[in-house]
Amino acid sequence: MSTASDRSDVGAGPGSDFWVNAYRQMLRIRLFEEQVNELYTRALMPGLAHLYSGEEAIAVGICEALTNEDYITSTHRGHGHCLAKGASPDKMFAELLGKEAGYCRGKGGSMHIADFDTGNLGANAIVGGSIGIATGAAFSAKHLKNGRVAVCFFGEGALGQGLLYEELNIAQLWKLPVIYVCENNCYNEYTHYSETTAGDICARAAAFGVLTEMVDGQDVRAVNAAANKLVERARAGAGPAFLLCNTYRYTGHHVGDINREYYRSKAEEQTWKTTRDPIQMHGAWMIEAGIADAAAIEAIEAEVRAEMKTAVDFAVAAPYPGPEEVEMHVYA
Amino acid sequence: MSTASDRSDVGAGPGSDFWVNAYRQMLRIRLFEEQVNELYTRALMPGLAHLYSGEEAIAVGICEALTNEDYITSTHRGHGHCLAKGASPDKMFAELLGKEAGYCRGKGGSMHIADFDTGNLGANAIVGGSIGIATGAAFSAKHLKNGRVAVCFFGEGALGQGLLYEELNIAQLWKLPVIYVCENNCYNEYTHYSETTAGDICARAAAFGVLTEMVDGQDVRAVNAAANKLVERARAGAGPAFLLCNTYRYTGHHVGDINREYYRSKAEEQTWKTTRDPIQMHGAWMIEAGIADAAAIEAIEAEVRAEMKTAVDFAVAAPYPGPEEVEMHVYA
Amino acid sequence: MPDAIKRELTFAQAVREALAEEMRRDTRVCILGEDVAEAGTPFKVLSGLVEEFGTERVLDTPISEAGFTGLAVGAAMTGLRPVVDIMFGDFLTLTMDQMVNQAAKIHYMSGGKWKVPMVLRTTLGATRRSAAQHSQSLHAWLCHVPGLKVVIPSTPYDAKGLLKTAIRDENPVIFFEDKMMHHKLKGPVPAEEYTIPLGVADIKRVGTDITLVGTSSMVQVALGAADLLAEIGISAEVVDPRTLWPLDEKTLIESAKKTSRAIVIDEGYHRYGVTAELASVIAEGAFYSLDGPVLRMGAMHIPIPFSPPLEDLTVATPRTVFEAARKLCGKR
Amino acid sequence: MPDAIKRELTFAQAVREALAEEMRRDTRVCILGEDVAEAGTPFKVLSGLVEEFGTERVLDTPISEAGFTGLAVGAAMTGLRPVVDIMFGDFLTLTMDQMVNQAAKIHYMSGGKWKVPMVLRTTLGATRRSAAQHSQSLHAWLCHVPGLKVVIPSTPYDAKGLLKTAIRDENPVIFFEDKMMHHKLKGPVPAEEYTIPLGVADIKRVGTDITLVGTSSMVQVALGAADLLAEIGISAEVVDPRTLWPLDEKTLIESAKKTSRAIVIDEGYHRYGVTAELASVIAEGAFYSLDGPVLRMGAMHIPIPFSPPLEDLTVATPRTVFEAARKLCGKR
Ligand SMILES: Cc1ncc(C[n+]2csc(CCOP(=O)(O)OP(=O)(O)O)c2C)c(N)n1
Ligand SMILES: Cc1ncc(C[n+]2csc(CCOP(=O)(O)OP(=O)(O)O)c2C)c(N)n1
Ligand SMILES: [Mg+2]
Ligand SMILES: [Mg+2]
Repeated sequence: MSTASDRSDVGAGPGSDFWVNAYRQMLRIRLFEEQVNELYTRALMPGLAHLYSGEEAIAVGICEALTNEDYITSTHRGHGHCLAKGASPDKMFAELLGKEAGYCRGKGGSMHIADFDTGNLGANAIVGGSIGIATGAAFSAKHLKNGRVAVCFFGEGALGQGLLYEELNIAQLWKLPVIYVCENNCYNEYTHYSETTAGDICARAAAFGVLTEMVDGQDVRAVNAAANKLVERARAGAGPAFLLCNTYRYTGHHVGDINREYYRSKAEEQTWKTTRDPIQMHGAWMIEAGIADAAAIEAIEAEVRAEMKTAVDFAVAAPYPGPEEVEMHVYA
Repeated sequence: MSTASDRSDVGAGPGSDFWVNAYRQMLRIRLFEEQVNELYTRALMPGLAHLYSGEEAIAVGICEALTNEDYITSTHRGHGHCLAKGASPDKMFAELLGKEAGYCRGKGGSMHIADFDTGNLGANAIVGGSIGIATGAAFSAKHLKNGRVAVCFFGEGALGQGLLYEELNIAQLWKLPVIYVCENNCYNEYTHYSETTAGDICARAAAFGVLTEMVDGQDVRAVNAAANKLVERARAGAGPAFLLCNTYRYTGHHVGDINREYYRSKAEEQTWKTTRDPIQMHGAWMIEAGIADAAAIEAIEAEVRAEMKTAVDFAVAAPYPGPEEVEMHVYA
Repeated sequence: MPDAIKRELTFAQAVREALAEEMRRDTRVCILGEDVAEAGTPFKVLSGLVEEFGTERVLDTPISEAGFTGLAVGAAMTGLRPVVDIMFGDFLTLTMDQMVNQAAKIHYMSGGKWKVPMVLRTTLGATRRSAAQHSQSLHAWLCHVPGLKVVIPSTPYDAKGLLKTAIRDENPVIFFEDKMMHHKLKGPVPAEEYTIPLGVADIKRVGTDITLVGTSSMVQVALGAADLLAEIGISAEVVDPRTLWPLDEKTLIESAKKTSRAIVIDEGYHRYGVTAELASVIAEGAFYSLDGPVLRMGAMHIPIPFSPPLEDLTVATPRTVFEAARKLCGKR
Repeated sequence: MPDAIKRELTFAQAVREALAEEMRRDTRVCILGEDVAEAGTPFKVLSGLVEEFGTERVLDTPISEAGFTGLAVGAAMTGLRPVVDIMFGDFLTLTMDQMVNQAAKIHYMSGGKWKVPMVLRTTLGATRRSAAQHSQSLHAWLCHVPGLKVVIPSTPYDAKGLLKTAIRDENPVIFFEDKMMHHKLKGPVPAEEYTIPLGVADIKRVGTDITLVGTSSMVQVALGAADLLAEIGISAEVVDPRTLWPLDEKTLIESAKKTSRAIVIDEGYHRYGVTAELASVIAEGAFYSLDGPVLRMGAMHIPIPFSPPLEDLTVATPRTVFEAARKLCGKR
């Protein structure tokens, strides 16, 4: 999320620091996920994980429009949201490995990382499962008049869950400050979304009277512009919004989903990766706009790589929780 | 529902017999409900019941577009649908009184009347609870290629249930022969629907690509015309439809809901009853169109009153199921 | 309960008073549900609250049980203390994902960081002629889920004291009210503030020959049976666990050890329900003191029939408990 | 099971073969679920079926558990025999209304007129590092609901024979598969057609000193414990109920009467679950033969943690069962 200094120039549109930071944030997510895949491949990570690679512009574009106090809810594919909202990779990796130093003391794992300090109400392994939680956070914000906004991230697969429509209705009736962000990465697991999604996605939200927009989810500036508008509107009390972000998942549904050709072609993947990559595109724009040069970009990458390496090493070395932990935190 | 002879003249639009029958069917529902209220007032009926009075044109207009083999699912306010689909009042009253001669041997009661012989898959006491069932019946029809159509009746309160949207999506994806009939009688229990329903009702269904129409639910001819079109279209394999019928509930949410002024005015009720009554309006039209005269209409009323009286007497006199029944029919 | 309390309240009044007091004490407490405001629920339990606290704190929702329950989870995480009203316990089916996969697990999954201080009030109990979808007692399901607490009061006094504690608890608490007790059961309730801790059983009647463990509605049944047993010289102790989780095992076991015989009576379905757990706890804990097997009396293991003579067979009565107890005590 | 069967199948293969055979035998059988077709489910249990039976009979659904389960209820009522695939048993939460308020009750509520011959296949079991929302064993809930049948096989042989019976049953049947057994457990399965009736327990190992009742995954655990017990001279009998409803009480009770001691082991949460019912049945039925209390070993009563060393503590193992049994038998 943005810091006070980043946002000082919001009036005139974000300044160059802001966009360099956005670049860095996207790269952090990409390289975080690279490490996750590596941990999986090296059999160091228990269970599975769902990588966010390819979708970085959404989490970053949105979260840079939020303050630390704003809330987000996330999904099984949640590492990107978590990082973008301000979490640190060392405690995330520790969580992924089930270590006590993790955000949830190792009890949550990849699909349940939550971070109290950055307003991350948690990843969620139930498709659509967090839509009520985000709406409730917005309800609190309105009730407590604290000016916060809640963002609910979900994949287009969650359009199949009735809960979404129940919450859209309530949020609009009560004018709650919540933004529903649909990340359409074209696939529900191993099935193309067109086989599971009838009609028009935006029309579904608009039918409830909810302000609805669609944006190129690979373009961090476009996402951020839309987010700024919708967030400010929600903060001002004008009610919820729905933002459809079109994007693509670079890798398998989860780590280990390697043989994908029965459900999508390598060519399709290649096209997205080579012509629509959010990080490449943003980097190119920064250079063109004179915000950063190739050397600066390389320096960022080196820094981020080092950061991720340190974070992974920390997590790998960290101890597991002791057996006494198992019965702790069932009740508050 | 219609008989073969009724439908012989469908090509040229329904004939006069058809409309006289429709009148009779509406009146049967009205007078059936009168008796239900009477049974309640006389403390002869266990529990509660939700009267359909005022909404008759919908059940009749729709069911007259169906064959006996077509399916319907119904709601807690289900007497009208049940009668319109062809059930006989004696077994219905018996069911309402918990008697063995009832459609469900007394085990279902008002909110669960089902009639195998007329394709009535059952009333349902869960708001929105039958939307899956109707969709599944349409799935069977398509799978078995038996040309049947399923109609799902529900109140506008069911627009709050996420299940509706899950089923609209599936029905449209799979082009199932199902018609979703939303009876908007303006109230969810004691709350005006505008307080619970954001946005635009028709847009909600249309967003899924489902063909959507709105009709005056007090006008049996308008309902029937719409139903004919949508049913034939579904039968032809063109997929589901959504029909919004605007109507009004004349009495309380349930029998015994007498003091209603805190949620709606007597004037509002009066206006609907005196200016928008489906039976009166249809009767007046029949006279005007020369289909029936006042005497014929009076004769119908006398017949129907007699029918209902006989049916009630039958039910009141009928025995309760014996104690051995209680454990029967848990499993097939 | 202190002796000689003069003031008598109905069960519904006690519930309402608990809510009103807690809402005065803590502005974070708010009520969400269908027809909870002006209508005060169909059971009229909440009448008057909206007048005192306004529609910002007593909110009529759409008919979206999953939706507003999920919203309450998020609201509870972010600073409010919502009390959700699920009209009939049968509709818990629709809230299970939000209660079980979300509310119950969030504290644990987040390693103790997020909390979900919410109450879900709902009903249980048959014999209201409401048929199979409005008569269930599904509390066993919630008891089975770690992370939830389950309160099941049997008197106005307990209801008030336990509800106040539930609202102040930091965890999701399900509060079950027998719908037949709301207006029919009156009892002493002091005007002075008091609370009752969760996890403390109450001996409703002291006895020496047999222990009757009853829950909710079945406490009165057990007391009735105890009266009948007294007539034939059998002294029955009636134990009310009051909360099923946490469970006061010790009091149950001690009583059974003292009397050497026990019957457990609950209104949930007979098999795989609450009676099984309580009977197991006693059978294990008092094994060496028991003179006979611990007997269980749940609701008949069938869907609840509508027909009154059948429905009345499904639930334990003072007479059936008396018969079972007499036999267990070896008396004719 | 006949002796000396040569052919070995994995649990997943046995399930798939049962489905394939029944689909060949009866064209009314069809499969509905997420990614069941080309992907053959994430667990690859259904691989190959869509190739043989086509997408008309093996249907990929949207992520709408309530939606397609409800659809299956209606389809079952109207002539099909759907087999629903709920990927993780944790998602049963979303289907409860359709299974409990609809499927389970329709036959009874309609007085025996409508039937719901459907199967819902789902998974149970922890230790897969899938964390709290993907590791539950919620079968106790379904067992608690009259009108449903619950099958919980422990071997490939049982899985095949019981699934075939379930598909032919006229009632809604829930079929639980331990996800860790799918590919890890192999066992003999004859090539010839066979079925296994519901309601017949199987003695997996004959013994004289103690009865170990195990379900699903816990049968192997019980057998492992029996091996360890044999080493110290304790002869354990391992009883597998195979179906929890109907329940073969007689075999359980007879075994406990014979051995005079019993432990019940199940992977559901410890409290208010399956172990309570089975223990109660035995404690009551074998009361006068028992030398010690019936012990229960469910999953720890906590949300399942992600962290491997913690997760491994939550479920019974051959070693923990061995320790409990040894103590119960009075050995050190
Ligand atoms: C209620 C529920 N149903 C099914 C699943 C299994 N599942 C996990 S991810 C997934 C696909 C989700 O697709 P989408 O929402 O588009 O998110 P993406 O994975 O593409 O980010 C499914 C079906 C689940 N976790 N929860
Ligand atoms: C899932 C569920 N929630 C709540 C109820 C209680 N209830 C019964 S009828 C009703 C209002 C229904 O309104 P609507 O759908 O408009 O039907 P109408 O009564 O107007 O015909 C409610 C809330 C219920 N039966 N089922
Ligand atoms: Mg997707
Ligand atoms: Mg209505």
